Amino acid sequence: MNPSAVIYLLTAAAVFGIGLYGLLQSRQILRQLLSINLMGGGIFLLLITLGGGADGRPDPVPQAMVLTGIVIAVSATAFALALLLRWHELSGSTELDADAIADAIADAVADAHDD
Amino acid sequence: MSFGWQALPLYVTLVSVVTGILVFMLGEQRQHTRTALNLAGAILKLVLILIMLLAIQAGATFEFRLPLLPGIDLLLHADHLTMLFATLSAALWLVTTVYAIGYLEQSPNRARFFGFFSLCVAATMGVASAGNLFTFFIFYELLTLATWPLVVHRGTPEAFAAGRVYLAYTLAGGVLLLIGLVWLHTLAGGGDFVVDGTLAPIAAGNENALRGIFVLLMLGFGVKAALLPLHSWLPRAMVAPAPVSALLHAVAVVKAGAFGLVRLIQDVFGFELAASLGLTDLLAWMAAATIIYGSVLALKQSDLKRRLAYSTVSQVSYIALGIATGGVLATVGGLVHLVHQGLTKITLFFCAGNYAEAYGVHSVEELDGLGVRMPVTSVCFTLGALGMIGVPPLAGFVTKWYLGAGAIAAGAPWVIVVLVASTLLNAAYFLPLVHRIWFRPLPDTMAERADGLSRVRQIALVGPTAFVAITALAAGLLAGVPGSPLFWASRLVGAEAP
Amino acid sequence: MIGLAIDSVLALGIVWLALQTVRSVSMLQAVLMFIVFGLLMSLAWARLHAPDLALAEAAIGAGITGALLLVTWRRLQADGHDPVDSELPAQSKWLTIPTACAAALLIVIVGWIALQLPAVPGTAGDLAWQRLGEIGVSNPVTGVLLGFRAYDTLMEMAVLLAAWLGARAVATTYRPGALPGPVHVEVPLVGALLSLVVPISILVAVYLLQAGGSAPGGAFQGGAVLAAGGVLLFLTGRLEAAPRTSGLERVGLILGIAVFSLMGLMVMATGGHMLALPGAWAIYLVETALLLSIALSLVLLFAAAPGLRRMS
Amino acid sequence: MIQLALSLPLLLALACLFGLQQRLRWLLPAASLPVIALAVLQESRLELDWLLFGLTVGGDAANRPLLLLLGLAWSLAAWHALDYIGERQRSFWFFWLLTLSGISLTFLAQDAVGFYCGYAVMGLAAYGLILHNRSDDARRAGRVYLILALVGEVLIISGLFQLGARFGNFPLADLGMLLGEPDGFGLAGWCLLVGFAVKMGTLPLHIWLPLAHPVAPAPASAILSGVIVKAGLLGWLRLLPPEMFGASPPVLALILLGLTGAFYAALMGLTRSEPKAVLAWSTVSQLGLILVLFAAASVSELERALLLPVIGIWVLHHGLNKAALFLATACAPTLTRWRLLLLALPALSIAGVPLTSGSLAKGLAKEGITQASLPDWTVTVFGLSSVTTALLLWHLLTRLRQNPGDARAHPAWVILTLLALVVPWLWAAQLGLASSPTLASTWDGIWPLLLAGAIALAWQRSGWRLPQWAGLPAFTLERVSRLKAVRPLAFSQSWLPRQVQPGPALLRLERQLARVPVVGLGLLALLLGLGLILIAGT
Amino acid sequence: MTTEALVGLIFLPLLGACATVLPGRLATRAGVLAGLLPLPWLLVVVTLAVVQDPALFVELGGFAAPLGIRLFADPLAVLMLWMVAIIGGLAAVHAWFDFPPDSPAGQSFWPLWLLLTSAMNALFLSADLFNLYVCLELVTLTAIPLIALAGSKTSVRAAMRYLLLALLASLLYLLGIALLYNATGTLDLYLIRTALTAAPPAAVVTALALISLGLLLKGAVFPLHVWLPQAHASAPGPVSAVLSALVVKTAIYLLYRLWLWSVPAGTLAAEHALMLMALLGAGALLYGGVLALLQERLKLVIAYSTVAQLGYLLLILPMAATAAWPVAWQGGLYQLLSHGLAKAAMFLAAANILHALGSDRLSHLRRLDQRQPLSLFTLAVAGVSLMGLPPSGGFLAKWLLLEAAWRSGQWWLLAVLIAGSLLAAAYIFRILAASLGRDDPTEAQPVAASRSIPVIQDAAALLLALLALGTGFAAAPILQFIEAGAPAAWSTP
Repeated sequence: MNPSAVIYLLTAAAVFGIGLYGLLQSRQILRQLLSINLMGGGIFLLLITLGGGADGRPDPVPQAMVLTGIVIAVSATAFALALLLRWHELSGSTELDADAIADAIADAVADAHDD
Repeated sequence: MSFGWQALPLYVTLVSVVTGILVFMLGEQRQHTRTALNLAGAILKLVLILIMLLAIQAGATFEFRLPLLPGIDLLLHADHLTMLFATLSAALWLVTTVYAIGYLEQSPNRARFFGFFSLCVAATMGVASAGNLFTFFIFYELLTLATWPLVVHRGTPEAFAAGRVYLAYTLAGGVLLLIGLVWLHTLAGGGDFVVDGTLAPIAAGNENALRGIFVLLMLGFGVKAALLPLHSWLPRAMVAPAPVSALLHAVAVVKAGAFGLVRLIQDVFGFELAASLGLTDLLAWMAAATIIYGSVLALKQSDLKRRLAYSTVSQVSYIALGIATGGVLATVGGLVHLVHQGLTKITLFFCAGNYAEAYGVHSVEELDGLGVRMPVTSVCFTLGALGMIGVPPLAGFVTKWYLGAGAIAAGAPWVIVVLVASTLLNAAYFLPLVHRIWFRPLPDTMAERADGLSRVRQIALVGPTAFVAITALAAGLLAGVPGSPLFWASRLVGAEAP
Repeated sequence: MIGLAIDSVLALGIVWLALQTVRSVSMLQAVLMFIVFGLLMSLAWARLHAPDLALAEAAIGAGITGALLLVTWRRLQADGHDPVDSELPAQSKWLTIPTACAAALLIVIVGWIALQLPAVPGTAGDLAWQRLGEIGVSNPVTGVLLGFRAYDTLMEMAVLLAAWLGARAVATTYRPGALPGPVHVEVPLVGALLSLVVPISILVAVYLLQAGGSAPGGAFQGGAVLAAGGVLLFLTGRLEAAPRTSGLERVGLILGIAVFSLMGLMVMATGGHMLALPGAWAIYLVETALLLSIALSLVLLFAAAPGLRRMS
Repeated sequence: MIQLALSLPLLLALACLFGLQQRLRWLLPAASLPVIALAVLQESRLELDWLLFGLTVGGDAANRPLLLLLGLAWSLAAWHALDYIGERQRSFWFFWLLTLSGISLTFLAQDAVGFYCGYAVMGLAAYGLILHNRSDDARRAGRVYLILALVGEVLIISGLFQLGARFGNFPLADLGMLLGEPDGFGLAGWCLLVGFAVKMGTLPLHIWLPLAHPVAPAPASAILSGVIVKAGLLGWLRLLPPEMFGASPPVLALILLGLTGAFYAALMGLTRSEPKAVLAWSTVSQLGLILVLFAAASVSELERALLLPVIGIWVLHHGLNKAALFLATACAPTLTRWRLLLLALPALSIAGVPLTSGSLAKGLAKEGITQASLPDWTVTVFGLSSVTTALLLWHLLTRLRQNPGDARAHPAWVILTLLALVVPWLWAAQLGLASSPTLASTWDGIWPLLLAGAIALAWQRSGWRLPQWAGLPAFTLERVSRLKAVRPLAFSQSWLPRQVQPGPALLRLERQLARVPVVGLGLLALLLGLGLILIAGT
Repeated sequence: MTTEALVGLIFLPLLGACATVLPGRLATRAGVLAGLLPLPWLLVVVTLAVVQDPALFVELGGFAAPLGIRLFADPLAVLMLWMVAIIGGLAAVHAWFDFPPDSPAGQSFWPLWLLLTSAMNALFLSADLFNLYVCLELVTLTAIPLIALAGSKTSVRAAMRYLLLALLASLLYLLGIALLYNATGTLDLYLIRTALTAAPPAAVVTALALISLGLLLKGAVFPLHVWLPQAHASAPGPVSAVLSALVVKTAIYLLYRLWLWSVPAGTLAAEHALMLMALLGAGALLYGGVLALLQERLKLVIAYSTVAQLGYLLLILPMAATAAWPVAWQGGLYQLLSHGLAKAAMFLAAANILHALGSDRLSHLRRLDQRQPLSLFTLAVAGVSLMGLPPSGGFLAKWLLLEAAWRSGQWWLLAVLIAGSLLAAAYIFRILAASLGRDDPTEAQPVAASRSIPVIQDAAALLLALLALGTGFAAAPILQFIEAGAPAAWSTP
């Protein structure tokens, strides 16, 4: 077994785990988006590692998949950032889950305004 | 699937549906058009039913079949039992429509009321003409749905509370029914209603399953038929306007339940099978308990409509009792009570409505001396009350005669005890009312009040009341004439016409 | 051995940067760490014999995404404070750390198992190598992207279009006329620099596009490079946000999808298979359209505006 | 004629509903006249297929004397009532005519359903007559009457169910034949016996009678006592064929019951001062004697055939005389000495003074009982009852003088008195039963009277007064009826979900669930779950 | 012809979307019409073809799987496509008035709408796991902006949460695919089945778990439903309709595909996994029902109802290993269909009510029968189907499910089904009761008069409701059609 592959495999796992931790741990939407991108990076790395990249016999299909994935990731990130800006503009906040109970009140107030 | 004239039961059902939809579409304001439409629909329906009646007499068969699921059809047909119920509901629809037009004059939400009213009648017609349990269930549930808006029609918290109870009971009943149906379907497929049922060949080895199915279905129907532990929605539903109480809770809804029980024993299980499984005894005892319990509770009610409602609880179980007792005579008694109780109870409810509308009378105490003020209504009420008690020659007597004699013939003499007790209790809660109406002086407060009903409303309210009262009288008095309810019920069971 | 050492250092760097991205107190620092993380990732791609990915990661993952994140951070900062995590009570760590660890462990285990799998004969990748000739390009990745799995690429363009449409929808619908404030900084020599950089970026893009057939590169990488040029123009104020999307921009945005699908449909209409591009010329044609659309979309996304116009 | 007899009262009753009784006042007494024709005719029969289950009506041996009684007593009472009540009282006339319709049908019916139908209508309509003056006493009496009448009717219908189950709506005349085996009768017989006993005022079901008669208007009392109670007797005769009780002990029990009633009621009557109450007790007493006759007639087919005409004559005699007495009480203030003497006639007749219809009836009865192979003492005691009867009627006459009423004179009672003298004799003659009185029979008629006179004199001298005793618990029944019905086991509805309670907590949970870390936890848990499950399977 | 029709289903809306982006007054209109109108006609062609051949493959680019991507049409896919065409079409009719093509709002709305339509069609037709990932992303990235188009704070917040979780879900899915591809060398949904049997179980198991998890999150299955209620409730009416009726179903659809088509029958203790998912479904049914009962806003009630009703779709899964499978499958699909129609109708009606009354609070709904009779009627008719009361498609679905539960002897399923129906009845009738209430006489001012809304909007909602009702009568042909493509029952190992 290729030692490089092992290294990259572990890296991928670590990056995915860190990303997941960041997503769940952060309150800032921006940081959560960063974390999601990290997770994506981890997955891409795993895909390419498994796809034989480390052996020098690259499988083009995973590469194409990752390329597509990168574009999708940037698209999603770009849209998410736009949405974040909109949220910031509406609420003045950069977080989603500031406080669950306060949320309830905020929602109720917002609903009242919607009416 | 045939849409020719054999599909007449479908069209009869659709007449009410279309009427209902058109009424909805007309909106609140166009009162005269709505009245005309309602009456036209009711009359058309009655005419169609009479045509069917004649055709069936002449040997024609009606059937509309639409496959719904593999092995399950929507089947509308017309047998004698259908006609018994259908004719009753169609005729009373017409009468009640007239009554309701008068009753609801000036009240809000009439379009809604009449729309759902028509839908209820459509559902009732569907129940009547359902050709298998599945179809029956469809219309049975539809009835629940269409009735609920009428129960909560007044829109008061009390009405909604009653509506909630009504739903809780009927939907739970529907669930039981559904489970029973599914079970039956997995066991025996979706058989059509056939006299004496189709289950006998598979009974061997499946006794307990069949018992379970029967109990589920019985409880499911029992909710609407207000069998004992399942009855308490009915008195609460009395917050509805009088025409609703009259047609729906005296005729359509509770009868749908009772009719279901009839179908269950007669056309699904077959009496022989049900009896051999010990199921008819169960039903009979439940019905008996209901009869007594309902009567005892009726005694306690001081609200007129609630007293009538408990009376309904009690009276409807006569049907179940008759069917469950078995034998030709008792079955005829149960079946004919389907009609008799309907006619009598609708009379009483109309009267209660008249009292309420004319003088705001709701409780029993307020009836004092009203016989002088509202003679026709009071006479009708008296006739209804006596009919309920079973005083000959009113319709109730015919029922009791057949039930009592039938019970003896079927070897269930204990039924007599129930009948006797019930008769006494009926008398105990109805006769004081009659007494109050005729033999008590009009209170001073009432004496000063002017006549409570406008001329038009008087005609629209008292007319139908008198009509149903006379019909109820005639149903008893002329029970032996061909075409009478008794005649039909006898034909149904294959007995000699009386 | 050296390779292994490089791999190890690279891996450690990647993990450290990822950690910093998640854990650094300053949001700006986190974003910067993420950009560096992207750069290291592109090195890793190169080490993993995925030069196409290396290019794409550098241009898109690190470049465009980083720029997007930075500009967003800046816009969020408009009220003057840096959104940071440390000021806030932390989310419950005792839930998340085990979750993340478990997930990572899972990947390790399964990846390990997968690495030791016997080679499956006739995988899609093997087939792609074998039948590359049918496509008319020698770069297998481009072959897969525009030949065997062209449909994916087309849908991916739709995703990009959707992202732009979505961004425009949320950004403009409810504040017509309100455009993002100027982000450019006027620095001496910028003009001169730009006059060099932009043509170069165009050149690189064109190169990447044509190289994609046989060597690493292609529409995505080229598009990203071109977009980088556009971003520069925007940052330096040569371009500014416009309240409306111009006709040209509209055409440009859909050009990729439209050309790609119409080409596919045309082939089908003439009796071929749907999306079977008839030869290399068609691939280049489609790639050009894709490149333009990608570049335009990315620049517009960066600008967070419905359209762009020349600074007056 | 039958149609007329049945429909005329009904049509008139309907007319009353519309307030037409004032215009038709001349028809009101005539409503019961057609039945006289039926009584006089030998046999009549009419099938009414269209009514109920198809009814048969007609006159036969059993009901003809009753029909005669009905026609005569009812018409004269109605005539009296026109004066006494007035034609303006719509409700009185309505119930009067409805009762008449009912009893006409009861008497004429030849099948079970028709009989019961008429009986029930009559029973309920009579309630309206009892309640005529709406006083509290009337209400109480009415309630007791109604309860007992209903109990009686459900007993009757229970019995009829049992018969109906076997024979359908059977012709009454054929019942004996249908039953065949006498002991096949069983429970139904007892139900019917007790059910009709209510109307017959048999001990202890008599309690409604002394309550109802004093409160009802005199004409109503007259027909209640004179005619309506006889419907019970007809019920027995129609539905309880001879030998139904198989052995003699039940018959003996009935006789004992009847005799006890006869004496007990007479004694009770002596304690009352209101003339109509005294008369009511007298009726109870007389009905006890009729029970004895019926019991004797139930021994066998033979006795039935023998005693049936006797019972008819007895009924005719008692009904006419009693009606006359009741009507007379309404004219009490106008009772001059001569009129009082005239009034003594029916009283004496009931007491069985020779030459009166009473002596005829009693003579025939004793003869019949003697032949019915009953114990000897039966006849003796039966004869002794004349003593108490005489005492009671003497008491009545004295009370009448002291209790002046407020009504005007009316000839109806006089006519009735005269009819009562003549008609039973004529009827007996027609049947060939009338015989000229012998010495023995005269003595039989006289000695009780003499004995009674002696007792009465002694009593008057002693100045001793009978204690006022309420009698059997008449009012207990009423009290029971007023008890709150058994407290029903009201089903609590509190278990119904009025509002789902755990709502707020759930909403809070939902908020927590929506947090991203919690989602992550959920994901982890599910992942582990799924993974473990799947791995466990490999 | 069939190939063209299949391709057209995806590409017409896609190109329509492109057209709507183009400049020119008519471009948007033309794009919308060209993108949506032909769909039913194409579907007729496809349906006829599928009736002939219940497993229809089209190789894109002429490359056979596993190299290329295939389109696959079977009765299930066709059913879903029809739902897209009908529900999406009627919702589009409704949206035509809220988002006029010429307006800025329309300019934002229609391209996204068409892309969403195209994405769903593509998703239902795709036979490739990775392509499905792209489609899922496209669906997500078009649906979320549509939610945010409502513009309210609530909607943006809901969109944001949805987006974060959806991205997470996509990543899980992608990770699963990465593993699967490596273990099997193919991405084809229908070829992978045989490959999976040979593959090492550990990798396959993890992959399946990850993919399922991603789909459960995207499909808002309890307890991962948290993003759904607010998102669906705060979106514009037609969007809510499509989200609840179709978009969440895409994930469920893929779950079906994965477990019933791709996973080899009876291996890997899969029936236990299916049981777990059914348990989640049961939880959804009960929890969603109770929460729907607790909501104070109409659209939230409907949204929680979606959470609950999705539970039915999972409940059928454990029956795959029983003899009752054919019935269960029919029931599941019929539930899919009737719920989609009914739910879309309810959301459109709720949108009309919101529009007319300015509020969708239940306490503001009183006298609705006077103010918005058609909307109320729609709610009621659709509600009948949701409750599973006859006569409606929902009833037939519930009947089939009950029968299947009974036949398979899964009594707890029976209980859950019943409880779900009763809860549905409770919250539907709660709405109706609120609508029939009368003015509170103690309140100073009566409820405001309602604004009028275009009759076509009412009609679109009503038509959907009637269709939901109508499916109660047209079951025989539909079920017959479905049956041809039913996945084989799993024989118990």
